[in-house]
Amino acid sequence: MNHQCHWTEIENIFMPREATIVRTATPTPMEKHFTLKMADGKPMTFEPGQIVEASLFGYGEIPLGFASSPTRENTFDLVVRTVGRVSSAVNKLEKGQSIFIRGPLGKGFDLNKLRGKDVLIVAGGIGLCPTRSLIQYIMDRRTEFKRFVLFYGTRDPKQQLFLEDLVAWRASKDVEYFETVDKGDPSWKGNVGVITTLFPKVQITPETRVVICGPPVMFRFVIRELDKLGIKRENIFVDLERRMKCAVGKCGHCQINDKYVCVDGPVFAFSDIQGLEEAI
Amino acid sequence: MTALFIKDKEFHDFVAALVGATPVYAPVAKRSLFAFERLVSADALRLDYDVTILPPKKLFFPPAQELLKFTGGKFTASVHPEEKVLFGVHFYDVKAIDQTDQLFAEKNYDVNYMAHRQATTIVASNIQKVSRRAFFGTVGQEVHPKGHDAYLTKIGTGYVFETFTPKGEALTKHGNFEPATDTQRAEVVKVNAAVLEQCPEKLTHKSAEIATKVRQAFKNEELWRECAVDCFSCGTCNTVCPTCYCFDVQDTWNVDQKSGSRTRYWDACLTESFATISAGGGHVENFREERGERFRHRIMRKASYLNPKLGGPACVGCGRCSSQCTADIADPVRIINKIMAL
Amino acid sequence: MSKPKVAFFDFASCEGCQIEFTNYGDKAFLELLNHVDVVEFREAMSETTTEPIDIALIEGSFTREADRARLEDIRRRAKIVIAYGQCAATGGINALKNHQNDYLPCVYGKDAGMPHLASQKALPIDAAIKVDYKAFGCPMNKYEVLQIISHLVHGKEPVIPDYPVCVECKRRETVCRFAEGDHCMGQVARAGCDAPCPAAGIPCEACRGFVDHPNIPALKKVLVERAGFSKARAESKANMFTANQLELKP
Amino acid sequence: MTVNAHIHVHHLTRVEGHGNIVVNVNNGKVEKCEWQVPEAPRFFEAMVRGRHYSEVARITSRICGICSVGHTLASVKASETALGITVTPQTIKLRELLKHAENFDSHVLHVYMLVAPDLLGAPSVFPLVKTHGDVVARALRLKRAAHEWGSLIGGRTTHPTTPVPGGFASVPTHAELKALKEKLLSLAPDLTATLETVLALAPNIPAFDRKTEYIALSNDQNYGLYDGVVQSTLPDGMKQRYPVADYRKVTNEYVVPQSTAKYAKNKLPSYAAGALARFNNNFERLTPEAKGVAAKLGMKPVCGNPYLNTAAQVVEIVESFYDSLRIIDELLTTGVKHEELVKPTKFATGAGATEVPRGILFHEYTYDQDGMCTAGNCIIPTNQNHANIQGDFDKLVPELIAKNATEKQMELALEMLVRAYDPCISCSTHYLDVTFVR
Ligand SMILES: Cc1cc2nc3c(=O)[nH]c(=O)nc-3n(C[C@H](O)[C@H](O)[C@H](O)COP(=O)(O)OP(=O)(O)OC[C@H]3O[C@@H](n4cnc5c(N)ncnc54)[C@H](O)[C@@H]3O)c2cc1C
Ligand code: SF4
Ligand code: SF4
Ligand code: SF4
Repeated sequence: MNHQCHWTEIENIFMPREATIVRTATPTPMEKHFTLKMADGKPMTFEPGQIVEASLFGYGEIPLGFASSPTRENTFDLVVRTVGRVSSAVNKLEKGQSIFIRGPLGKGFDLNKLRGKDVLIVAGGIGLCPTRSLIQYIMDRRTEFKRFVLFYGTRDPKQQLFLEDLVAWRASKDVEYFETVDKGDPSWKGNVGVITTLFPKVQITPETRVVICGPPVMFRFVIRELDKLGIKRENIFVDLERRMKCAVGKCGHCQINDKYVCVDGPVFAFSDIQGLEEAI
Repeated sequence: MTALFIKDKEFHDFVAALVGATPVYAPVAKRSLFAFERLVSADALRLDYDVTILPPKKLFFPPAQELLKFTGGKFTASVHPEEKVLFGVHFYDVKAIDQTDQLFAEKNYDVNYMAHRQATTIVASNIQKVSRRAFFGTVGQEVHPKGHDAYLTKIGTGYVFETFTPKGEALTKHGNFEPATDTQRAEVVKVNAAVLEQCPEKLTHKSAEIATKVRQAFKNEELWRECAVDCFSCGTCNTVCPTCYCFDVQDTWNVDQKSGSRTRYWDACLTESFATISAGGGHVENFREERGERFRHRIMRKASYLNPKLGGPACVGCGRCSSQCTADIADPVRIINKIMAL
Repeated sequence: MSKPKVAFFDFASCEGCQIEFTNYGDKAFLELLNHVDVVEFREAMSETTTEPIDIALIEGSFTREADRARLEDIRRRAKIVIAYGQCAATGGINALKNHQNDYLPCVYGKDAGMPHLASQKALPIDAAIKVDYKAFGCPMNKYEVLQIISHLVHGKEPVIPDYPVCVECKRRETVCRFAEGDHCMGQVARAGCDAPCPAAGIPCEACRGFVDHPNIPALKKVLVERAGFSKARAESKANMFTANQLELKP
Repeated sequence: MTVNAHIHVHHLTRVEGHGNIVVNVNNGKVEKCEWQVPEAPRFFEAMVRGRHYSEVARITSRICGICSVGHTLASVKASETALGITVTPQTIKLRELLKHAENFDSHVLHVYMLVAPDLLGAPSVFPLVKTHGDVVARALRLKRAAHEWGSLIGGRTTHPTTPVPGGFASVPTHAELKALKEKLLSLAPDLTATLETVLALAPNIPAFDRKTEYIALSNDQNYGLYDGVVQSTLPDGMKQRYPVADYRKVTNEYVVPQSTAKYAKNKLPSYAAGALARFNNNFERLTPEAKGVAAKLGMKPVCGNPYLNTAAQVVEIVESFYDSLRIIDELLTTGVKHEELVKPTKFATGAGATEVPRGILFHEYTYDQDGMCTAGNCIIPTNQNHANIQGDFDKLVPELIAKNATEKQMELALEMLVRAYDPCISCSTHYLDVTFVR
């Protein structure tokens, strides 16, 4: 065999660690926002855009993106949408209970490529969760970045996540925040229309670094806008979602052509995947 | 490394001694076919097998492998490897094991596989009978098997037993071996080379050319759709493949409804919902919805995607998928030769 | 769910699925009783109930309009309805008669005209009432049903396979029926049974019905080309336990 | 004397399938006294037409999930007769072993789960979990063991997989048979305990006697569960044998206006099939162990109390246990090997019979030159018992009236009587469905 180490010397990648829920919030009827702390007291060290496998014994394990920045101390956030077996069970949990975590896993945003540059983040729907991690990071280390523009679109106003954050961002000078909904309601005073309708509202330079995270259909339209703006493909970063079972590059479910979303991503430079027929 | 010889008559005793000393898994008859099973007596050993139904991967990566046990919020890993000898593996299966060794060890090291693998001593054996769909003679010739601890070759009146590792060497104490003569060693080389010519199926091109051209055929939707018209999405071509290792993970409770386990099961990328995700609100998205798309993914993975990493194709030419696909459409040789002829 | 109330009901069937419940053995069965209350089970108990039920397990096909009211009553009282066994899930073997129009005279001869013999098509339970989950199989796999109940006790959606029997056949390393010169329908049959039939040396007859999208034309082709069936036999083969499903999927 | 009694048991519980009991007594006069069968008809004989001979037993097995081993074997035997197949001695031994497993399995179920609650005054086995936990655990243990035993030979116990025309699709290994023997031997204490339980409850079995005819398979070698010719025993011990092919002459199915089910009769107006019928026919060929148990239970042929069918089942549990140990020993000496299936030598009509827990079972099929079935007929034991149950009702109800039984007592006595027959009504091959107007 061509590998030297003995299995007993290596940590078992399938063994989770216990994390305790220190706070919960329910931003929408479909989502629950958890703030967690590792039960052993050790901090969780990760990069924005990385993921965890979160599990409840008997229910199963699911991939989730970090929804907070590593710059915030000792705790980390996850936001879970009620979808199926595991997510429904997780969303019944309350403060004091445990979630079992493996991670951090995967490749997050390459911050070195964003530092010192203008940054545009385009987040659609639940795609705000993994990008919130990056948003918080940029806000916390604001001086490391140049201009910071954020687009956020949801289906309707009720789908909006992180309402407190939104209030803060609307008021903040640190971020140029634009939001839209596909369909408004009587209380909605803001922009109505798909996320690409926000582009004319602001001047985006060709040197801007762009991060996209949202449903698959959104990608295609946003990329078309960015092409028009002359933004290079290697400066566009996308956060992809695929079925996942192990999130450590073994189970095969998340493969896009020859890439594994869980270890090669979930964040990819668009230039690295544009040749992959199965990517977008 | 040593090369030893053992006479036919004494070979039986050697196997019997081995079986008495340690668990031995080896090819045995299973109805009209063969399977690697725990050897209960030397008489059951069938080194004249052509190919087994399942590859030996099942010993390191079983069809259902428990990852952990839990009781409430307490949990323990379920890694309990058994020291054993895997006896009589053909070289194409050793090549496949080399691949899974690499893939399970790289990046995130998978102890669930590696523990079983490291507890195993592999004795390869020459191919006495070539299976009717084999094409190991023309696939990935640039890659050579390396994971075995010893190699057994049947010649004339006995067997030559070559050892490559201390684990392989250790087995020789169970038998009445004598040093192999130069003639016998030459015979080994001849026997093992000859078998490569006997494959009933042959690829027309070298792996590197194949990797490029097959990859280029990705967008030939018509080709893939046609190839897969009769596909049942049954995943047999995956599950019987020695280089496939996709899995699903499921949690279940025991009857006490408190304790239970997390288990991984062989999965197959040809099955319909392999790449399906739930998007909430009852919506699902299947990233490979068409039979042709799933069919294509397997061929791409075998012939092209992994080549840079493995130094050759992720196919070893055992012919298991060819012979076990009930629709008889899975044969990589036919598909690849067809693409190469386009 | 805190100790759910479970009730068993039966319609046109062989009652073999009920019998499977008695085969768990003392430890497993008595342990199960610590987690569910069995409140009605005609074949095994005289007690009945009109109270609400958490989980109703219904066996057997819906074959007589007269049974509709009973089914509706069960639906009204039950939070979750599981159609278990193939008769209940798809109509199962009973549906074989659906495409014959002379089954009455065949069985009853000169008495066939008697009005009370009128029996409609054999239909699955969900032809009469909404069914939440189906436990396929003829008989159902008792361990799968145990898992379904276990999941529901925890409020978790049961996991029911959509891949074919071949997957499980391979996991067991069974010699494929086709390799023995026989035929099989495992390629289109829904897994979950652990493929006992090919393992025993006989073809899978798809007693659990089809996967969601069975490739029936390919099946017929393989039956003719590899198993040497006549076209007619290949046609009839595909509808032994699946007569109802075949009608829906020509 | 009971003056008035109105009993209407709708869908009698703790029997397989659906049956009703309707009794009206007005001013001491029996106006109605009926055993009805409202089971939904399922038309198996129609469904086997156009099916290949390899599929027929898999379809007819589904007639009844409780005796599916018996249905499979009767079906396979009928097909083998029709196809001119003679199976090997190994096949016969394995089938006998499988038959024993089914008999043991079904009798344990019936005695413990369906009858015992009556004798213990409980509505079902579930309350017994608290009051008689050890008895319930023992029952489940025995049931599970029988399930494993049957599954080893038959692949499964509900709709077995391995018995096919021409032999067995697969056979157990030597090691598996050895393990089965160990398993069976480990059951001996449970068997002793079963007998003790039954002996303790025996006084609760009602006394009743009616002279009737008993029909069962019989042969000169063994107790005849798997194979034999048809034999009749009359109350005076007179016996007569008929070939299986002549089953229609024995069963003489006929329709009666007041009943839902077809009736059967041979020499007397009705006959009984089942454990008691076998006991009365084949007592001499019981193993010594089973004979010993019969003596303990005070049973001798010809026994005319239908309630004692349950006791006869206990005798058969012991019979199946010891005869199986003997068969396993034989198989362990001769060795078991995979045998090719015997191929058909002709395509014609043939009948086959086997004993299922509830009595003698007949199947008959006709095949065309392509091996496709063109006609089928199945006569199940419960069918053959209906007339006899009705006959018992007709005698018992006036006796109960004379004893001044209350409506409740009368209802229980009738329910227990039906349950003693262990009717398997779900074997609904020939039932008519009539709504009764009171
Ligand atoms: C990289 C990545 C990051 C994600 N981040 C978040 C997040 O921050 N918040 C959030 O709410 N959701 C996130 N998801 C989606 C989330 O993983 C799914 O909603 C979840 O797996 C559904 O599982 P379930 O058991 O509830 O549903 P079921 O429908 O019961 O799913 C069964 C199984 O299928 C797989 N599966 C199903 N849907 C998905 C899916 N969409 N993605 C991956 N696997 C799936 C899982 O293995 C799951 O256990 C992310 C997914 C990926 C791949
Ligand atoms: S190619 Fe053949 S073996 Fe593979 S999934 Fe399709 S039918 Fe099954
Ligand atoms: S025996 Fe049937 S189920 Fe098994 S692999 Fe072959 S075709 Fe599939
Ligand atoms: S293998 Fe086929 S016939 Fe047998 S139990 Fe499974 S689905 Fe039913």
